[in-house]
Amino acid sequence: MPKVHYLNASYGLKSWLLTTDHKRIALLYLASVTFFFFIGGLFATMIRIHLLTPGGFLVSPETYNKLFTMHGVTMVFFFLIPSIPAIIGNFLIPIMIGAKDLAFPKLNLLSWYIYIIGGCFVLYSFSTGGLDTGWTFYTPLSSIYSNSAVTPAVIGVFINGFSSILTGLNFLVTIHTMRAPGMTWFRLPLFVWAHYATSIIFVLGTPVIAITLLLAGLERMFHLGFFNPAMGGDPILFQHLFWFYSHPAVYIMILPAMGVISEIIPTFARRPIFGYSFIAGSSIAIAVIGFLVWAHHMFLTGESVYAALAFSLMSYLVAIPSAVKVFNWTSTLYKGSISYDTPMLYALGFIGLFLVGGLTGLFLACLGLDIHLHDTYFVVAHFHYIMVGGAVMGYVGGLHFWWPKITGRMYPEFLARIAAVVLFVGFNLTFFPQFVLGYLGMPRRYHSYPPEFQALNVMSTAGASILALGYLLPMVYLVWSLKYGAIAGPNPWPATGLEWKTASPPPTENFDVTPVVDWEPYDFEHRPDLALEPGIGGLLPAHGDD
Amino acid sequence: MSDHIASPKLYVGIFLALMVGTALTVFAAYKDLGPWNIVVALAIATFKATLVVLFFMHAKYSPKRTHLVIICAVFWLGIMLALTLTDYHTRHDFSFLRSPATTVTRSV
Amino acid sequence: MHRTGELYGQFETLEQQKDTAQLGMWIFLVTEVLFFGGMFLTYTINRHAFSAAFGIGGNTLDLRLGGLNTVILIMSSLTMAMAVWAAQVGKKKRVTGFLIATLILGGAFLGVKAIEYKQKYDHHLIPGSTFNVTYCVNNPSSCGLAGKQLEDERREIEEAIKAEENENPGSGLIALNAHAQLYFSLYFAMTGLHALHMVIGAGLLLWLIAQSFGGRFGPGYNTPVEVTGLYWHFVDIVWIYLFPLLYLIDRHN
Amino acid sequence: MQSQLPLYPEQASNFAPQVDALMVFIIAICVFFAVAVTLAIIFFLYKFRRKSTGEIGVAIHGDMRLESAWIVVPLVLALAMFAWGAVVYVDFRRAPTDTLDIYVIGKQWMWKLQQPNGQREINELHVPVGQNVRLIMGSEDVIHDFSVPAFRVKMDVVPGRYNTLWFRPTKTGKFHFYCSQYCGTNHAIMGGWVTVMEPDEYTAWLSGSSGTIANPVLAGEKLFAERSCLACHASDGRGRGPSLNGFFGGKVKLADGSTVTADEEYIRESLFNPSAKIVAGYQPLMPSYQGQLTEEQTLDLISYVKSLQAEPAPSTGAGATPSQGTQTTGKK
Ligand code: HEA
Ligand code: HEA
Ligand code: HEC
Ligand code: CUA
Ligand SMILES: [Cu+2]
Repeated sequence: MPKVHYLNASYGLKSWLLTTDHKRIALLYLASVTFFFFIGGLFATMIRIHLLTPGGFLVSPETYNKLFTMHGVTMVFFFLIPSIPAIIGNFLIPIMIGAKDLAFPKLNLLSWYIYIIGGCFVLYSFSTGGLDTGWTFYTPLSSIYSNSAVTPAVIGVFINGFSSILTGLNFLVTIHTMRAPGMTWFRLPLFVWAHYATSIIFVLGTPVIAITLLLAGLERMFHLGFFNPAMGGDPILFQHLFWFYSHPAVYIMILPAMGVISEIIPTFARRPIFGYSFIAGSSIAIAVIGFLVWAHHMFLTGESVYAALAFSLMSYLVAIPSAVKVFNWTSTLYKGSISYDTPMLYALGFIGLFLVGGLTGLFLACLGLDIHLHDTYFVVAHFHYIMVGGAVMGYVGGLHFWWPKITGRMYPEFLARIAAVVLFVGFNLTFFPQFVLGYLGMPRRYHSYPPEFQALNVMSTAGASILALGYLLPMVYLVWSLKYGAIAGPNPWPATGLEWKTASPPPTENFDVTPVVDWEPYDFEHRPDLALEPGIGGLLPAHGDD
Repeated sequence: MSDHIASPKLYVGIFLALMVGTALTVFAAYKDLGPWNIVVALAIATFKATLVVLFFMHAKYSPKRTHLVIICAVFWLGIMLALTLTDYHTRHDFSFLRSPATTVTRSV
Repeated sequence: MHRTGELYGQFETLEQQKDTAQLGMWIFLVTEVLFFGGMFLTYTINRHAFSAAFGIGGNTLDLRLGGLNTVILIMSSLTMAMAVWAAQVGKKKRVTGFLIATLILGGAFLGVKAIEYKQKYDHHLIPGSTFNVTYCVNNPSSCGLAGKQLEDERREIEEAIKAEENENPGSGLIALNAHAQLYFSLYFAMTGLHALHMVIGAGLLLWLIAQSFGGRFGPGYNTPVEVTGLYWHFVDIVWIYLFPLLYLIDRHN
Repeated sequence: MQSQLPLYPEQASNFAPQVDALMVFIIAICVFFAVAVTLAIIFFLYKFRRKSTGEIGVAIHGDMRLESAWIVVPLVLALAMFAWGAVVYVDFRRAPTDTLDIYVIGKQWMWKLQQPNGQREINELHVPVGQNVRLIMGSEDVIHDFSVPAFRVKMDVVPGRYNTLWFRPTKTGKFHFYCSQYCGTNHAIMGGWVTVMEPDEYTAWLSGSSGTIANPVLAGEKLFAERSCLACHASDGRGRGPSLNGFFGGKVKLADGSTVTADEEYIRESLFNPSAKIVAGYQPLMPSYQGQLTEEQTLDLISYVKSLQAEPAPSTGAGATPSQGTQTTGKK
């Protein structure tokens, strides 16, 4: 390990809390996001235990409603949305493009503080009466009828929005103006493209959720009537505004994970990614088309039939760029030289689970089927497949992939592979039964259910306990590795990105001299500096005769 | 990127144009133009906003990238307004349309 | 480590730094467009549904004050643009002067706004239990209403609730009140947020003014002035839309 | 009824086979892609596993023909899924003309339902098999959702407006219905049973049940006088408002030149937001009844207005019970 790096360049609490180094801010985010993941996971565990019996045996109906609401709010706004962008993206984007830092380091720090302040409001709400509106905050339930602590929660999510906006803004500007010499747009790693697309959504979508929640909050605090039919307002307008952000937000969650996968696959297949420009372009396409589909969450609110037709059609169109990605990843394996290291296992798991999640999105986007499936457990299974099976897998996989870069140490490979398999199995056991439950008609957000649904619920709960174990394992060995892990060296895999050309952990200014990029992305052939085989440095094409 | 420096004369000219625009909106508001009142008001406002963006905010002299950013803002605002209003404008067209009778009465 | 003069460490050149700051501000303004956009959408839909009540609401606003504020704000945009110009051509004293003028105009705008809010309070037009659109026509003296103006307003409101006054005392008024209250909720939310942006802008101006005394901004370095200018002009644009939408809805009646 | 682990709920309405067929179609497409991709991955993983440490893969950068193929093929299939789904949905949103109309009111946390003859039920719904049924649904507080999995139908029940839902039961029996939109504490127990009966049983049930049926038309007539509707809507058409006799179901010409169909939603709008649509030839005089009428009173008024036949004007509400089935014909 290098003698001086960003971790030991200075010491003391102050050097962390006032840092403007994007790498340190990323670690601040890592700590706080993990904290929220635990909180959300705790709620999830209680949900699953409660649903073991038809009557529900853990908590009262009120409490159950609070549990899934707080689970959704924490997981979406305080865990998954900031997870990859604010941790891995924050850490890596400047390094990947050869910059010393993000364009606005102080804003970057500010966005973390905003996140923390928003988080405090939400925690305050959770601990003083909880929140029972569903993570969707539908009015007039949230603005008038709910007796729980809606106001602080709404304020917290509102504040948190500005954290997202600042992060997205910072990324956009950085990618535009801070690239190192030679780092052209089409040499950008696909991870950076994915974050560019994500940032577009951050910047264009987040303000709308902010204003929506502000209006709903004002409505609640001052008894106004924007969304209250009793006073002339329209509750469906709230849903339009809410989903205008919240549908694109699901792409905020998945695009960065797709970026991670696009890095991992070529690295462990050791060949250029198949269809670079299609993968890059599809990220942008998802970000743009993703803004045109929001009312597919509202097919049964009585929205105009014409609007429903248009939104359903657009929902199908937005599936195409996702398909392009999946096919290109698969093709990248063709004639590669594939190793099964842990990050690769996560990437493969991602593809499989995202596939199921994405394809079940097609069921929901189908107008005729959504009549039956809307607001059943089918929807719950759909989005957990994408968000947990997809996005969280991508996040954990990314953590493993860049862990050596971030900490300078390797984690125990064997344990890590076991954990990946446990996660995969536990995940499927938890959420696959929910598809069946949904088709059978079990509505979501039910604290009790008819007895005929019990068998599947028990399966799901059993799976969830395996899943929890799967998350516990990495926690333990990653922390363990901080002290005992093997020294990683600058480029352990080896991989082609610019981030692997600097030391692990990187120095405060990322590079000793500003790098000049003169190679194409994911090109293993013309990179003798990679030292694929330590000591030999030889390059051996896998299938020389082809 | 070197600064383009606009002359104070231009600024004052723009200012006067904005004043005229304001006077015009108020004037138009007192005329009964039926449904056109709102259209005229918004057209004038948009014209004024364009002047501010182009000259006071130097968009006219800014790089293409700035233009792209502005276009995005307008475009996305358009998406939000247009698609939502589509729902509102066509909601009643359909909801109470009826299809022909289809009952197949079962013999008892 | 690379801090030469005004250059921040993460940048290579001043040009890059300026470029970055401008792009950053423009992108921030995009977020603002969508932020206000959500409210404009809410306004549009409600206004469409309750045009009568919204018309009455709009006509209770004081057009003179609103017009005055429009003029003030456009003037402040001019002085702001001039401050940028002065910095670009190196007239350092004038930078300060124009910035102070902008701040004063901004303050005047907020002052007028405060007067308007006070008026609404006196006229029982703050949404809530005391809200009452008919307060002014019923208590013309406390609203300073008289003569033709009073007649006009009374006629307007009466038109809307006439039926109810004959047959069913109390009920039309309730609906009118509810919908007019919706108008005022939007009025306060929109102008309130706009005013909040003005306050933030004023804070930025104060900070600029303090720095400009030292003659910091000139042809070589004026990014903060320019970027604050962008923000200030944007806030002006929001008002350019708010003014006709809120004040001029139904003046021809 | 079914095995311990059924895979789909009973098919008990006209929509059930349609939705299930659609499901099978989409499953087929999706399983095809899922299996194809998975098999390809497994095969590649095995075939191209790393064989020596220094080995690298073959540098293939892409292939335009492949890219276009896997854009076009999914696109076509996607359009097919969209189109089929759209057909079912449009059918679902357009109730036929010959429906048995039942009013549904959702409130935290119960359902009140009302048969055409005024018979009221709570958390229970009785319908005859083979008959098109339309639910006209309103909410007194938050958004609810009426959902019957065995019929494969569901619709949100939104305060401030009416949503409708229709189906034709094809099987007798008892089927669960649920509230499917989260509505607060007892959302999970805001459900009940739909009982589908043979038509004659249904008729017997209607007449056989308790004597004190609250007649909505009678109640509506009372309200019509009490709330001074009568003062303006005289049946001779000479009041300040238009006569409402025989107006239901026809087209109404509005002041701005457009026409609307006089349906339940329109009456509701006339009551709560009368200035939105002004009848041609009349002044916007009608007061708003916003906040003055409960949902039930609104429904009573609507029932009464619907019962007003063109000729002759009913003397009293007695006997004006809407005839079952065809009273809501859209065309005149
Ligand atoms: C990361 C999160 C994420 C992502 C990426 C998606 C992606 C998609 N979602 Fe999902 N969705 C959610 C999270 C997400 N969703 C959440 C949280 C909810 C519930 C919210 C709530 O109510 O609480 C929800 C709900 C939801 C609904 C509303 C259901 C209802 O309430 O009734 C719909 C309906 O259209 C939908 C559709 C889709 C579609 C079409 C995609 C597409 O983008 C998927 C595209 C991917 C693929 C299709 C797979 C790859 C393609 C191939 C292998 C090729 C084959 C393809 C074809 C033949 C076209 N989603
Ligand atoms: C990123 C988003 C995300 C993530 C990661 C998860 C993760 C999980 N979710 Fe959830 N979920 C949502 C987003 C998410 N969810 C949303 C948006 C809703 C809708 C809310 C609404 O309706 O309003 C929802 C709703 C929801 C429901 C439906 C509730 C209902 O409708 O009634 C259920 C039920 O099974 C569920 C389960 C789970 C489980 C078992 C996990 C597991 O993956 C969690 C596993 C994690 C841990 C367990 C913590 C880490 C592990 C440890 C620290 C080890 C030690 C812990 C133990 C030994 C217990 N979630
Ligand atoms: C002060 C007079 C007045 C009273 C009281 C009144 N109305 Fe009206 N109503 C009108 C007028 C005038 C119109 C036509 C203008 C319009 O469409 O608003 C109208 C229109 C209607 C319409 C639409 C008729 C059509 O032909 O399209 C319905 C339905 C209606 N009223 C029902 C009622 C009911 C039910 C009540 C009582 C609860 C009531 N009205 C009370 C004056 C009144
Ligand atoms: Cu009513 Cu859920
Ligand atoms: Cu969506």
